[in-house]
Amino acid sequence: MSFEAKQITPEQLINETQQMFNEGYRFVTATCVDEIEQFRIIYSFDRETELVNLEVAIGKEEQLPSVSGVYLCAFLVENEIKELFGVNISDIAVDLGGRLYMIEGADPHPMTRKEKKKAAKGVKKNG
Amino acid sequence: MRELVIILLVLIAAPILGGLLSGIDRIITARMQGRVGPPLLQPFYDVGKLLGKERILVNQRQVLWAIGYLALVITSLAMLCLGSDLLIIVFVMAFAAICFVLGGLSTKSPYSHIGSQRELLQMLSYEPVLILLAIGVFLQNKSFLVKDIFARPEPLLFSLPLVFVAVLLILTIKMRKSPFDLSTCHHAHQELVQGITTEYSGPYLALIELTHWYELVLVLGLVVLFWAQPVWAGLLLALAAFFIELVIDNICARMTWSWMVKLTWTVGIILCLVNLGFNLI
Amino acid sequence: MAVMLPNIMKNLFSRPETRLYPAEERILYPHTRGHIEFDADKCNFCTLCSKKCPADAIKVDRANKTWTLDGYRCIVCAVCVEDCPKEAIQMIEQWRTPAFSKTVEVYEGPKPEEKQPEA
Amino acid sequence: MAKIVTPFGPQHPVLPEPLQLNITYEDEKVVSVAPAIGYIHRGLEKAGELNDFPQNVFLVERVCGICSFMHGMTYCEAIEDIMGVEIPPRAKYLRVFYSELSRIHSHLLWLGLLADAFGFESLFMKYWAIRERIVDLMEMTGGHRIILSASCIGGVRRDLTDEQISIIEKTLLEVKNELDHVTPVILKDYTVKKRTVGIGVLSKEEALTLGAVGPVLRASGVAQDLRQTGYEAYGELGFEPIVETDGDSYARAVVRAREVYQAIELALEALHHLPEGEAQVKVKGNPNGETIQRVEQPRGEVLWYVKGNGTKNLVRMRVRTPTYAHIPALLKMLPGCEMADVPVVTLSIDPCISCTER
Repeated sequence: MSFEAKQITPEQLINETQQMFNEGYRFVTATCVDEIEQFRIIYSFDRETELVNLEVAIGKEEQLPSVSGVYLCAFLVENEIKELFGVNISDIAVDLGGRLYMIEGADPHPMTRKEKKKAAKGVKKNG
Repeated sequence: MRELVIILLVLIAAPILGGLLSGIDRIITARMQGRVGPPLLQPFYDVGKLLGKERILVNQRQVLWAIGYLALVITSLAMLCLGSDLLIIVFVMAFAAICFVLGGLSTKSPYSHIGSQRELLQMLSYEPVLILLAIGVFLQNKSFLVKDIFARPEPLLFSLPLVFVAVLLILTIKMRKSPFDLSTCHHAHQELVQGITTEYSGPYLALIELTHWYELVLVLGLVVLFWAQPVWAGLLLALAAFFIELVIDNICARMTWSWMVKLTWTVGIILCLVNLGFNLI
Repeated sequence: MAVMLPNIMKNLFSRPETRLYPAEERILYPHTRGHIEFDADKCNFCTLCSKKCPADAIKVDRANKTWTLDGYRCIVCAVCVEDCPKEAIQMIEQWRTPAFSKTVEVYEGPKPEEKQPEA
Repeated sequence: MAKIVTPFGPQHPVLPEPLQLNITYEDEKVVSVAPAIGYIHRGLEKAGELNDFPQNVFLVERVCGICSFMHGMTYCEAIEDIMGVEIPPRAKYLRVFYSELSRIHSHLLWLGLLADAFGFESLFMKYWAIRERIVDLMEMTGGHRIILSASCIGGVRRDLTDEQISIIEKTLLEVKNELDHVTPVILKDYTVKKRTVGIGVLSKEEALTLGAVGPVLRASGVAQDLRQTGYEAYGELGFEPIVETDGDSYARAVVRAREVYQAIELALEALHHLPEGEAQVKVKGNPNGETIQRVEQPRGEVLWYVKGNGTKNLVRMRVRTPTYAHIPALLKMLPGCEMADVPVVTLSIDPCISCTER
């Protein structure tokens, strides 16, 4: 029903990712979920169609190291997470400075969820 | 007086013929691709529409070069029809192409610049063959004059068959067909947008289009020389060459300029030289 | 190079694959999702279609008995057709024709008996 | 010669996709590439949190036009996974059939576009003419040429009649027959090979570390296809991933050209083994939980993450599309190419920017 993810701390992230790299895993993606009080980021890796996940939970203001030093291709998704959620990811290999999707003057971090009530009640798309 | 009539005829009939050929080209190409294709007169509608568009120029020199290109192509075509020196015709053609290139280079667009450079490389590829053609004609007739080719009873094709093959090769370049549609072409050009003509628009693009029609008649005119007597056989030969070009266009991918230079400088020139060598022996 | 030659020669001497559209139209398949048509007489204004519509194209006013379709929002998914309990909405295979301006189709249901509670 | 910077895209004749590559050329050699995306970011992931979860099926089908059905299907699979719904076997086979139909259509479209990238107009037209028959099949079965909307939570909305099945089988065999005349052009033609062989080489190691997926990965010699995991009915159908080892544009074209045949075989096989019974089960309740679902799309692996909290709205919906994974590989392949090779290399990853930006 659900999927399995190994819970790790932000400090362990780089080491764990490096281990994945050494074992020949392919970086699939990182998924950020806004849990109101904290962010959960799920890193997915693949080896011969077997999916392995690492999960990091961090506070909204905490800093998260970038895995793009290990897997260069992670830079795109890390930029996206930084831009749309406002997760404080440091040292991304290619930092696009919040200009991947957004233009100057746009609302910052549109993917964050403001309060639980609004999301649960269901707001119809406007117009 | 006769010359004047011929020049007037060239001025009026050549673009009509060129436009019609271009229309036929589009219909046959469409059929080869399994499409219905545009009406026969579509090239004329296109040019008519372009003429009605707003005049936008990147700079004044651009139109000057476009007019120069047109004038020189007409000149070389008129010279061909008047039966003058083949070598001079080839050089005037080269001048015309240079005008076209300078027109492309006069703008600041990178597409236009790269297109112009490729056009220069194309000239580099086809000029030797054209000059060798002129030399071949001289060796046969002991004269560069087109008039004398028409006076010759037997067709040149029999004595210059390999040169004819080389001319077919450069015809592809001159007609801007695959695999050599490098510098500009009608099919949305993938690397260069429209290449050398990127910065031309409206009436000025119509001018370029008009020049291409004259040029089409001119290069097919060169094919006619291979079977000058009777002239209808030459025209048939030109039409056959035209059809072969359409077929080649549809069975080839676009190649790179380096491949083009290699091919024309090896196969093209060797074909010509072998032919001329046999003629000399 | 010659690999393509038979193909283009075959094309040259056979009928083109394309159709001259306005002159020659293609036959539509019976299940093509073209556009939806509404029958106001059958409708009981339950608003189910409006709730299910993923594109918010249908608006139903229970009080005034009006059923409004914004055909330019409609994505022709056929959810309303499947879910309508009264089969008041039909899927027609004909495509919507192009138009010069966006219009909204408003249907009014029968209102003979005022104040009648909803079925 | 001085360096020239030209933008490749966003409105570029060869790319029907708004991807901008600012390419620096020296002579005609690519020195560096700077990509810019963001032209069609539509916020679909956020919109997925605002809609009801059944309505989202139609939203996610619009993530991408070409892989439309596969996105819808993967999303449905994810919701079914969370809610513990077992779909009927007929639905599983129908999903395989619709997936393979999408794959044929996508690969034929791509092969045509590749032909256009190296200026082979007649081949382009030929491929698209063949594709038209597949699109007609899609209209006949799903009701729409591209957006099939055939998948729904709990099964498949569009069942096939016996009459339709016989038409489909006939058409697919005809398509296969026509392809027999065209595929040799991609595989053997001198000019085509000249333009693709050795262009944009991606080694096996690079492909893995840069996160390439799908046909690009398989063209680099990695036998990986998510259909091997046996989702839907793939486990019951005989199937071997198609692998090439050269890792160049030609290998990628060959992989796709061969996959079209494989997809036709699979679609026919799925129809052949189609079980009797219902194609859809009613689903009640709201999803509560989270899941990750992966599916092999025509372009490669797609990953869907869905999280529900027991209400009809989802908490989070995320999709990682194949092109997203290919952009780093593309940036690696381009430098060192000739200018003429840029469209070919760019197309060889089958870019879909509307997928990438969602």
